[in-house]
Amino acid sequence: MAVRVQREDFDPGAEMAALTAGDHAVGGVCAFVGLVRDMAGDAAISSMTLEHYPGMTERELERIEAQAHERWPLNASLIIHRFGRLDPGDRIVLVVTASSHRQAAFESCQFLMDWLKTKAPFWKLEETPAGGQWVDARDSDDTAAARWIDATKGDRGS
Amino acid sequence: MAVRVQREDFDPGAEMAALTAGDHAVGGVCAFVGLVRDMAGDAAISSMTLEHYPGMTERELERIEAQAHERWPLNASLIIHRFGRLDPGDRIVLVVTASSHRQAAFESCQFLMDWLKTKAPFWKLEETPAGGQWVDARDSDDTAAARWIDATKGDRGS
Amino acid sequence: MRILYFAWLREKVGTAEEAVAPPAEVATVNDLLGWLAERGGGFAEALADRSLVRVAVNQTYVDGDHPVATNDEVALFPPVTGG
Amino acid sequence: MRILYFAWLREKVGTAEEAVAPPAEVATVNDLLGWLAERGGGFAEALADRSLVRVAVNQTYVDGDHPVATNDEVALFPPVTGG
Repeated sequence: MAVRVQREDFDPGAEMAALTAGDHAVGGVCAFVGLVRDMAGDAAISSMTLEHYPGMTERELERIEAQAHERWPLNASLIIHRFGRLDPGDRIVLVVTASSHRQAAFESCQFLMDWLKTKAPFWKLEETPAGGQWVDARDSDDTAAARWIDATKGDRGS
Repeated sequence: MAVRVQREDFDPGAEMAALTAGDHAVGGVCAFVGLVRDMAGDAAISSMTLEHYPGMTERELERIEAQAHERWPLNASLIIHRFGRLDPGDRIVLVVTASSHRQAAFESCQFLMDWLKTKAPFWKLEETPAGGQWVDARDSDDTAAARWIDATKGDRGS
Repeated sequence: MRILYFAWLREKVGTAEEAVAPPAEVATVNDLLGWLAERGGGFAEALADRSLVRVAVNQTYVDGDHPVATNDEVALFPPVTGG
Repeated sequence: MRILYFAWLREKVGTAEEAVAPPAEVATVNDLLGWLAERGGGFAEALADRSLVRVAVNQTYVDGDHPVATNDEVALFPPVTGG
């Protein structure tokens, strides 16, 4: 388990390889990379600035990560989230999960992204032609996160 | 869309970056890497040999990939599957999907892995202390693939 | 008590952080938000719609009826939008 | 007609590929499997449990009642185990 909140970019391939190096019980690694898009609805985005709450942000990510390990049989996991100014195409977030079972890797990675979107203290300010706009939280993210509340424990069978 | 069936290893990070380079409409990239495990049930695995059906294997992977693009709004996708002799810890398969929507990226990546496991002509021969053992197809893989048959179209909402 | 403001809440109130000493009757998060809003101006505006204000006390999410104490770090921020 | 064998089917029949010229009454995949099994030995053993035999004609999965023709490439293999 590891959480990193940083201004610097990261290398998804190197992180994935390092996470499972030497552990030959791992059968599947799932990774998700979030990127800065150049459009938000109809507005062109020239850049984005990510603000966070140093201290609490790391704590929340660690808490969410621990929940994923309780829920799925994971060999390893990693969350990296950047802050500061980012341009379209830049990497924002990396979540990696490793398990002997592929469904556990997929589901826990999706769980981590869904919860991160609704619980981790980050706020996006998008630069548009109309000026800086704070991104509104989306109902669809709440819905995506909520489905894990009632869902039965992760499928450990495959 | 791209499919590669090859003996050589691949670099997941480089493939993920190349797949979305210059496309700033992509908001999320999901990747799955399958690795050779050193145990199968109670048996230690010293190596594995993957056999395939040159021609048909590529066709089946392309067919499955085209289905994913019909079903989810994908900007790009990639399937790489190795054949030949592999050792524990070696990479076997890479599936990458890129979309403006993270659920589409997650679901289509999982769909591709599930269908690949049940439809793509590959066969695994595991070297164990008891000799070479052809791996049996698993009911859990059929179950995982079958859920996509009845499922409604991919969630395009997030 | 230390108060932190993030994102547009910070912009509206015009400060990222301040030390406050509310009167003894400010016992809960809701009391504190009401007391801060009474300052008017950017504070009243930032806290007008409580449904848009998330609160953490000592870096943990809490509800409006959570108690606040002298040495607490209280953070006020909008719904999060990371990932 | 070209027949390809994969994985343990290949090992049991002892060949990866062969050219065959079945009689005219061999019209379907099931007919062909029956005709091959009549050779006995490894062929009979490999094809004994049809539930374990997948068939592709010209690189497309087919069922047992699919027709087979002189120029077809017919592949016989066990359930797949990639990924």
